[in-house]
Amino acid sequence: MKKIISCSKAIATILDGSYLAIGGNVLHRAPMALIREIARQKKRNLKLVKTAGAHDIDVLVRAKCVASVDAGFISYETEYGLATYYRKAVESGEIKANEHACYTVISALNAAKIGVPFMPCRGIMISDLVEANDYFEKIMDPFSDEEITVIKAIKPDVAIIHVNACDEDGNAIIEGPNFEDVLMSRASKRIILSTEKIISKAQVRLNPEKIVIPSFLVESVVVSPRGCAPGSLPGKYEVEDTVIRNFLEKKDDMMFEEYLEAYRIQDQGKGGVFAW
Amino acid sequence: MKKIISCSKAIATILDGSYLAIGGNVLHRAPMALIREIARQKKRNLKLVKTAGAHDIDVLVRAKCVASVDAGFISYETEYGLATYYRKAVESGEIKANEHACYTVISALNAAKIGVPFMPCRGIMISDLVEANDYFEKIMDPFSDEEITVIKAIKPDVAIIHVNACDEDGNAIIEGPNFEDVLMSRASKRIILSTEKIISKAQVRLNPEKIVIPSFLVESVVVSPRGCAPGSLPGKYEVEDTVIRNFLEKKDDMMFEEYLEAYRIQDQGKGGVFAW
Amino acid sequence: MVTNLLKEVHPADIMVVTIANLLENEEKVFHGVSSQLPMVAILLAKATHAKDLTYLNIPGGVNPQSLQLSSYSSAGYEVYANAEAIFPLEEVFDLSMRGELDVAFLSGVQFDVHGNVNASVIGSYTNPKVRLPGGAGSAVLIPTVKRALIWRSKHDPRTFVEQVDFVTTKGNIDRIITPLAVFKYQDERLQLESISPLTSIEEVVRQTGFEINTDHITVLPLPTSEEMRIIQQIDKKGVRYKEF
Amino acid sequence: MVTNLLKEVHPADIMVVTIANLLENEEKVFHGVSSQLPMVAILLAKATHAKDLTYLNIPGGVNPQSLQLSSYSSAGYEVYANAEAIFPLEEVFDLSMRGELDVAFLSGVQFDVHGNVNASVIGSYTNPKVRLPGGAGSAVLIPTVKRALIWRSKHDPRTFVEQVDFVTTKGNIDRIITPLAVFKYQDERLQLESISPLTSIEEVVRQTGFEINTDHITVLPLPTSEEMRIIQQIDKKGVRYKEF
Repeated sequence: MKKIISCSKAIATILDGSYLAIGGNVLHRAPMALIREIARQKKRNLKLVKTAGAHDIDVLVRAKCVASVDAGFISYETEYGLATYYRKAVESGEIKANEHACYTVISALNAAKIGVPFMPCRGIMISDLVEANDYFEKIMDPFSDEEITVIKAIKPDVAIIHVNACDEDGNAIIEGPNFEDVLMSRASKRIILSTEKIISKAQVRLNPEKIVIPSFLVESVVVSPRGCAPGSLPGKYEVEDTVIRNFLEKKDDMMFEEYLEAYRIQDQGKGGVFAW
Repeated sequence: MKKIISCSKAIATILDGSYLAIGGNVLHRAPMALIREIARQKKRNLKLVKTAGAHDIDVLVRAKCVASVDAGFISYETEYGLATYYRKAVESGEIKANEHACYTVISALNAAKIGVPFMPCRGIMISDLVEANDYFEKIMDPFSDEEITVIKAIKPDVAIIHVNACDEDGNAIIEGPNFEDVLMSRASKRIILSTEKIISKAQVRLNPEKIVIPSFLVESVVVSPRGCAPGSLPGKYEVEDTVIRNFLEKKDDMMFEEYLEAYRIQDQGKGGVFAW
Repeated sequence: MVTNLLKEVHPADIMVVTIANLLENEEKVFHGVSSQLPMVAILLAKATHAKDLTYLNIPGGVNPQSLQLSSYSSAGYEVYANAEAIFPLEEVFDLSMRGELDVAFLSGVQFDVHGNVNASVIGSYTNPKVRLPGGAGSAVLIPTVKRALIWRSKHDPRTFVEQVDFVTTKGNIDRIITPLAVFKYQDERLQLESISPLTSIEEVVRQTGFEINTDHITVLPLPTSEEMRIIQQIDKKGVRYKEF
Repeated sequence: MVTNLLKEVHPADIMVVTIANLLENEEKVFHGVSSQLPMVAILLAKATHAKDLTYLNIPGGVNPQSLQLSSYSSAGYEVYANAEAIFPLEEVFDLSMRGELDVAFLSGVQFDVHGNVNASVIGSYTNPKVRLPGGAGSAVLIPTVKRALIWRSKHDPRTFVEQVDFVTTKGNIDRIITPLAVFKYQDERLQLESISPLTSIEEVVRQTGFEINTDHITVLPLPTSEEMRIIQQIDKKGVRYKEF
């Protein structure tokens, strides 16, 4: 059961129409190598879920892979402004924005994690979002007879997550913030990891507390050094400023093909299998 | 705001009738120094909550501090057999056993942790426990119109937890298994820590990932070397076999007083304040 | 079968081997507190035909290595240290709830022919004659795990009854393993599947409080010397005998 | 007031000082993404009157030390490294849900006199003219945090409206801080509390889309030179100006 496979092979297992959870937060630790491979393979009608997304969502929307996005916040941060492609696609009706509070995305994933159909949530009750969306309902608490909002479970078909290191079976280490990645690894049916590097099983046994995703949850592992670029891997590498600016400013399709092409060798490795 | 106080002072803040969460699991990392001080101070009508308890529950029941116990399992493990005092007190009607599955205790605490009145739970539905107890209810899932069991929140007034080390503000490290202690620290209104030792703030900053209970959740800190004895602190010290056997076999009240007395200096420190 | 050999065989060893053989490679397997016997069986399976089995426990050590088994606990530091990852109890429950846990070892005090398990009380629930320790994880695990394996060191008519006093839980029971026999839950009934070479069908019938069909019963094999060698290596102190 | 001095003062600096002064010692304070300005204000408060304030953020670094502020993110590694504990986003939300978070910094695109916040859409919800980034944590934090502090770098009649297009959330708003003014939410209305020394009551009235009572308005102080010294030390690169 060899789990280390090429980027192309790993992504080939994702079916059109899948519910896809994407690790990271805004410009940090998004699994961009996997994201770009999804774009290259022209997956269609994906349902994306993330608390706060940016470039990852924008790339998939630009590549026309997306049917809907469940998220609390989709935007680059201050410096780069709005997620242009996402915004236009929602406004034109091309994709559906399933607006959440970031926490209700967490609630929905937690429901899937513990195998229940919904999770109760405070606060959200005072919001037009509850009436406007069928994934929020108000029910009676049977213990107090007071009303409470419940959030419908989201069980992603696949989670794609970038980690700092893992062993050949997928026992994975995340250095720095985990964001919702660990939760996604529990809530999703399958997990595809991309990793900066492979470490030995002996290294794993040295610090079992550092393994935040155990191997028995992992389906496949893609070796992707700089796999978050042009986003950041917190503590390891920073945002590639020019790439993001170009992506946002140069809107013609040719430029997007060039963007995908520029990362192809880095993402796929030589001959499609990274020589690690 | 000095948080390090004596065992006696810390326990004096616990009111009769409080809902009390107890850290550790069976014979491991139960905060026995704090437990014994509760017995010495003759607290009454405490409502205890724990997934799986043993000597801790048995001591408090023997000292007549207890009104009810919410737990999935109360027993010593194989070697020592049943929790004699607990069992007799339930059978005589002196205390009420609120029987849970261990996981429904976790569900109830998770509900308190996220501030909602209940938590849905699978599995428990097929059990006479649901009909027999008012903290389980069946409701309709509004998304599927199927029935699901919900577990009523348990929000303890106080959690007592033993840790391996913390700084003077209560930033705490648990080495080895956390059991439900971290969850209890989030679910409870107040936290009293006992700790093997005090470490400096500089030591805390070296490994912030190791801090499983942050100081802003902690009310007070009691310095208690060997604070889990006669139970074990996993990885540090083992069960004191003879003490447990004597406790279980010698049932007269005099012997119990001797047990409490034997640990008094270790628990309270010289003159009631441990000289650290 | 050699009578001399039979005298030397402890029922616990037959149970350990029987249980180990019920575990398959790549399964995710959990045991809780007071579970020394399943613990030895899991380690035997991992040492033989199920190397890629994932071993889960209460402290959360995934596949702990070179265990020093403890007689007073199966939830201590030894199953946490030298693990390859930490996956604590709450997460194991979650895994079962969402349908991904393959095997959980559970026990109970009364079992009836319908597969009901009682770990709560003897007598009435509100006014019990005996208050039992409680089902621990059973009430959520037995209905949600793919296969619940029940073991019990006692096999008598008070344990295997026509109707339990209280249904703590029921659900995905696969087998119940005792010193005398193995029951398989099939067609909504506990059915006798095999008996220990140390007993007889008559004894099993006599010690079981519900009616059993004695057709097609197999006799369990004795542990091989190789199996005994590995068991003794795993469990030098004999913690597997503690329940007897 | 010296006119020359006024020219040198940036509205962001007045906002930073105003916000810092709204924070109290020992409060637990959280900010999210795109929140450089509150970030500087929190650090200013901690460096002055609120040393024991607990600073929480998305990556989860509690009270991170010696920050190198980043202009493109307020959720990066810098607020995780050199922390005294890790308390990640999900836990911060939990803290607020159970009523223990003192202050959360949030924003929005439209605000109305009733304290409604819109961060969702301009126009109709199902067929929006503009799709906004979304309220991030607002819809659960604003109703549950003890005090929500809203800041916004734009103050114009499109931002402060009679009625928002969509109620993303409302609730425990304490104050809204803009380059021109501070609104306090009191008696179920946004009430003008103070104005910036760089503006006039007339300008605030003109730039606000709902009616405001202009009695009892105070003028915010200019940052002191000591405050400016500390701010410049905290934010060497001037990330607090990025929203302007």
